[in-house]
Amino acid sequence: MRAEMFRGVPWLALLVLAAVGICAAGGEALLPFEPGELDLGAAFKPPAWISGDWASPLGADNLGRDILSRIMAGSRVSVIVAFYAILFSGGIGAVAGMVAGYFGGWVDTVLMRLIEIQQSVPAIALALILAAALEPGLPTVVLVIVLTYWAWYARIIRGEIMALKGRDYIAFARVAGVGTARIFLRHLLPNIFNTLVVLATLQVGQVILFEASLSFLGLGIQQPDISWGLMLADARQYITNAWWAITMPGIAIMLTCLASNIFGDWLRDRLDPHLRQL
Amino acid sequence: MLRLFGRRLLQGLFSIIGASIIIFVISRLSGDPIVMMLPNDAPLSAIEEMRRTLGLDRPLWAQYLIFIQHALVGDFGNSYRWKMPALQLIMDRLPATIELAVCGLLFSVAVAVPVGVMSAVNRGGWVDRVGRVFAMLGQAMPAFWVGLLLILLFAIQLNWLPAFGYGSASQFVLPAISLGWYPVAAQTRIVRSAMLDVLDSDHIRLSRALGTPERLIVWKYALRNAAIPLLTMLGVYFAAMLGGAFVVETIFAWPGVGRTVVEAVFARDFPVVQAGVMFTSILFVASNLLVDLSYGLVDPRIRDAR
Amino acid sequence: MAQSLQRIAAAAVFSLPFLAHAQAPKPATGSLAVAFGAEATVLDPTHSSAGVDQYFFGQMFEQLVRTGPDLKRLNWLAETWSVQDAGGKPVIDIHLRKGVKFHNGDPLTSEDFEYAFKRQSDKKISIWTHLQAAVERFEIVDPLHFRLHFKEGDGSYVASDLTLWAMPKRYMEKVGDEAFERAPVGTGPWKFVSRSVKEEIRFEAFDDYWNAEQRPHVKNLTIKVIPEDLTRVAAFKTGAVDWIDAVPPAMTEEFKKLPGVVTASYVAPNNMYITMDSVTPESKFYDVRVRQALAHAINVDAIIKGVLFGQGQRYVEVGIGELGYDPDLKPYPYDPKKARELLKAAGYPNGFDTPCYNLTTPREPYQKEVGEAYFAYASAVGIRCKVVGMEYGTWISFGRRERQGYVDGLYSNMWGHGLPGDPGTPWAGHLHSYVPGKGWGATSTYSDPEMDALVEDLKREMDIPKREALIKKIARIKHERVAGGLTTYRPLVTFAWRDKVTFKPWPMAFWRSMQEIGLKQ
Amino acid sequence: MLLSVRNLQTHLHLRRGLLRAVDGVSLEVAEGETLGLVGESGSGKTMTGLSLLRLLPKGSGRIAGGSIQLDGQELTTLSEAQLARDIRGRRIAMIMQDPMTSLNPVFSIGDQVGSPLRNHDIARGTALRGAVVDVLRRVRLPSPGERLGDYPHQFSGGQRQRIVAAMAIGCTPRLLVADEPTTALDVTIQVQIINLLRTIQDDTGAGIILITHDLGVAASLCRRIAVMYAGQIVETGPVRAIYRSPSHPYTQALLAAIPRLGAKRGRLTAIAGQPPSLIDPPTGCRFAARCPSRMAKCAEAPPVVDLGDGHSASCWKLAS
Repeated sequence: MRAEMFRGVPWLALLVLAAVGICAAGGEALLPFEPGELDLGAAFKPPAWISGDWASPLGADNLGRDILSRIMAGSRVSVIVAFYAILFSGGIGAVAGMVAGYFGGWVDTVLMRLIEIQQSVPAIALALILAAALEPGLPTVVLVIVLTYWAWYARIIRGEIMALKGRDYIAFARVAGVGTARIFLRHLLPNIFNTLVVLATLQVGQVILFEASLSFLGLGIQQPDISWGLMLADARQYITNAWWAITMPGIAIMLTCLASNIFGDWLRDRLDPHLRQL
Repeated sequence: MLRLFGRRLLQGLFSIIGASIIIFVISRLSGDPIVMMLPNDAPLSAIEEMRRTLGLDRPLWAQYLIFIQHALVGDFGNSYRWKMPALQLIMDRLPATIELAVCGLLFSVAVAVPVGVMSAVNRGGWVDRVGRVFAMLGQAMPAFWVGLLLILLFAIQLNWLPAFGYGSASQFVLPAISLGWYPVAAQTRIVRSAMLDVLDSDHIRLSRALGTPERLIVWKYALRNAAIPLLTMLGVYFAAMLGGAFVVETIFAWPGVGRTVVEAVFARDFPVVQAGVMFTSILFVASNLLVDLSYGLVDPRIRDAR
Repeated sequence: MAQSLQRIAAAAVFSLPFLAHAQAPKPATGSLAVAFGAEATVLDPTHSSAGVDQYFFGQMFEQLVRTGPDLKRLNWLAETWSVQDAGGKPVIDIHLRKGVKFHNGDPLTSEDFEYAFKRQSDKKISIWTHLQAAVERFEIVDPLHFRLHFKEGDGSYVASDLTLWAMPKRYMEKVGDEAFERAPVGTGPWKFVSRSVKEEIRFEAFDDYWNAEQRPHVKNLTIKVIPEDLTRVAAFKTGAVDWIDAVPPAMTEEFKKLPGVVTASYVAPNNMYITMDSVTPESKFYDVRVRQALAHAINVDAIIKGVLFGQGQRYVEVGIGELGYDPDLKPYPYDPKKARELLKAAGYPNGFDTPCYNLTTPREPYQKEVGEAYFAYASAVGIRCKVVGMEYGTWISFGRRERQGYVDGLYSNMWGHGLPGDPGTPWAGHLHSYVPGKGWGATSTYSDPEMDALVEDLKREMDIPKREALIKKIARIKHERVAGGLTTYRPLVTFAWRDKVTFKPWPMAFWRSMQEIGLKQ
Repeated sequence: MLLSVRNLQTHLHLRRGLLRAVDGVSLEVAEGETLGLVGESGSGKTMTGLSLLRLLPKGSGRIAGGSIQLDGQELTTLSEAQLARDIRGRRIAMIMQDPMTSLNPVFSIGDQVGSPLRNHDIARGTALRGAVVDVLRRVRLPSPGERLGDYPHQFSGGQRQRIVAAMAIGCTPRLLVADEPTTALDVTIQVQIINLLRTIQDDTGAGIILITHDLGVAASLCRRIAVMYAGQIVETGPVRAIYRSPSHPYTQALLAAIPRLGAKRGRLTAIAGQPPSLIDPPTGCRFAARCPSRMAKCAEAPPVVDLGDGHSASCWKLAS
């Protein structure tokens, strides 16, 4: 049974995700260098395998800052953004979807209209107008993602709940006078848990890319916070001088997104095959 | 069909009104909208005039009515920077953005359909493998990064394709790839799973039993069925393309709405931001409507529904 | 380079008056495409709100006087002009050049300048009306002769090339402002053909241009707008355009080595400095020693070399070429030890923590990184920066006293001006104390009655040599007290063009003037 | 003989192991004759029908042995391309179980009925339309000329089965394999379809293999019946013989399970127990586990016992 459960686990993807997690959790202690530390003498030091040294294996950027340290530090922002964005969008979406799916009627109608409205404002447009109204930065990035993605969760969870509601044991529980809160917690939530996990995993990559896009436009993470998207956006000025400055954070993004997508796909096939269209 | 269309149209209108409320509310979030809407060096007269036209002395709902009243006749105010109606600025740039989004979408579909079909037909074949890696990469890279690398490779190193500009077909190539790569993975998955379903269906088995050549079975009889789930999602993907265009336009110096709005955000040119966001939403809703209508072209069952 | 430019400019000054109709110029032929990194928004100079607008209108419109390639002032549409005294009030007396035509064929007359003056004084049209505030009356003597009567002295009027643009009164009254924006008509060397926002603007050489000597030698000019550095570079390298501005500093070395490519670097008239609150007594920077410590702490030369790839020019209060430039005024040397001592003397033996605000929207190349470097150097001596990033919208409010009071800590700032430049107006904004509603000290972080008096004197002074002396005097005091911020560098902007192109940079539009561009025969 | 199948072995290579779906089936169909292939689901009757056209699950299915001859031509050795060109839809055609799913929902019936005609070069271009109308008329579809552009969802279940039949008979095949053609239909429609198959046979003289679990349907249409159980034919013979004197205990059980008139329809699962797994089938009689008259000998493979008049069954009971 155990062996069955772990069959086909994408170990490589899990390894990448674990590495990102450790970098993010480990904080300053793990970093070879202080990520903001300037060393103009070491500007554009190439990666170790070209002509650099193993002190900065991935080389240094235009201000001589160690790229590896910055990538590791940047993982923290990516993880924080992903964590809060997923927590809130998933939480809000799940509750809204459950309520709408369970109660139906006007509650459902209102929610569906809200979802439609939400989905008629493209995420990037929402980000632009929010950035114009509020100050750009990490909280704004999270807010934009939450506002964009809650509807995604809500729509899918609602469908699941509507299917569940028809099942006998839920109907029985209702007839037997089990309290609504209890039905939600004991019967509905466990049943949509798999779906939530799959959606959350698949969202990680999207969040990271979205953060990168916003940072590129100057509407995302603001200095002195370090994020992968910001590193890319900054390093593009030196793309012909120091390809590693723009390539390395890009690869970090790519690996993390690939890993979370592959892991998410695997989870979906394992836990919730009917979500395959996502 | 007509009733369905009518209902969708009504829903779309509702969404647009909702979107306008969102935009309006956010634009009032930061307290005094004047601070946000006008550049810092705006003359006093402009501030007073804006206060008056926005009705800032009135309650919020009345302000919204004023906003919507102006919006209905296409008056989003004048761009402070460009000294022309914000609406005109946006409308002039809309076609370029739509073209870019459509090209991005075409690229993604042009890749996703063959890869999805081939990987459903020969699971584990080289097309399946290469195609899937290609698709997954697109989903894991920021579009602007892809754009920069493409310029570096195909324009600067190889000099095969132009790095910028808007007009000729070759100028569409790099932006369309940067933009359209991202959704390839999801689209491939949709096509692949739909194809697997269809290829396992009775009517395909019957077709095969009656000696229909495999080529026709896959690319004609199965594909048209498998295209339906992809088609239903095209509206969503088109919207994603519009969003992506905001980023890609900057890289490729594309004369579209995205760049205009992004710059307007930084210049605090709020009429342009409002008009731009509003029109992106309208475009989004309209594209979904169009997609809804187009099901009928492929799926005759929808054509006769209700 | 500088020498040859000077020679040509000198020749131009003497020969101009005779050349206007001396010979019929050969009509230009051929086409040229160039790329700019930034785009002007409006085409009517009166509507201009930012320096970047000159990029386009500067090719089509002209002023009474103009700065030549050698940064010397030339009489341009004004054949002669002088500041006179009329009963204690100054008057500028101007004679227009004969035979100047607008692109539509109308001759240039005094009425056109009166019209321009009215529009530039109209708050509904222009945001620069304060520049005309000192002018009391516009007097037309005859079609080629007019006078500007001033209420009081206004040094900046002279410093900014007499401010007025030649606008075609008859044409504008006929078509209206909006149509004019879409089809502008000026006296300049380039005639408007078409424009697509965010894409390009097309010009045609004006055959009847009055200046037969200094004029374009190509018929059609297209300016493409390509903001992304790599894309602009790619456009040049792939041959889509033959001239680009703002070669990214990181690539200038590479460009200089490209065969068949000419590059030239010029100072961009944008003066970078670091501001600190020296008004509030509680501010750490109220003490001059702390400000001096900062000045000793930052190694500007290393930043220019390391961060900017040498694409910057250090300056002290007044840049090279600017009015009042003083070669004897030397920057504070980089001396961290001295900096620590000064801090200790000011009562901070262990240094202190301070917020440091960095502009993250790159108005100039690598500005964000330069800011990071400033603050890293400051931290090293004990002015420990807690860096806060700000995008442009936030940053610009930050500097405005009427919007935001004095802000604790350091932040990077800049002022821009025309070329060659005159610090009078910027100093009125950031060196003079803040006086609400009077226009003084709108972005000031400094307050000192002695300095206020000097800056006010400078504002009124219209005589150039006297201005120069006054500027030098103020600069010395400003430097000594690190007043109104610590001046650091002026960015260099590099242009590149293929050697089949002939190009002589004129300072208008920050060296992007296409006054003399052409194709080699 | 039109069709002659000898010792057919069809294997499915599944992850759980090798499944012998058809294990040594032999049968014959004469011109104009209808053979009923009867058995419960999983007995291998459908797989037998698919084996004739080699329409086995891709990758896993394979004909492992035996021979299939149509008009004396061996089919098992033909290439996939030859099969598609000359056999499938041309000389052997199939009618599938569910008319609701057997038609492609997004193509017009004109296209679908015309498809085999086009593919087998029966009619092309302008003649195609006429040929399609003609075929549809032969299956008694009302006003076929006006409905060529209509889509499957616009037709009733019975009409759709007629359309499916039209697709099958368009190229006047020699053999029709009808797999449960009536199961999904109402009783009255069933009768119509059965009549239709009869008419088609009268018109074209084609042989028919009718695959069904319903002995009643088989009785009304067939002259001979073969009863399948667990991948093998357990009894074969003329309809009358089988009905009057079913010899194999399984056939007997089947007949006992046929509902009498007015009684509720029952499924064949009325027989106690489950059929054996075909991945690792018992070596002896496969029905033994469920057989009421099981004996010790049943642990060995039973012999085929000829009962005369073309009637035979494999059972130790008959051999003794």
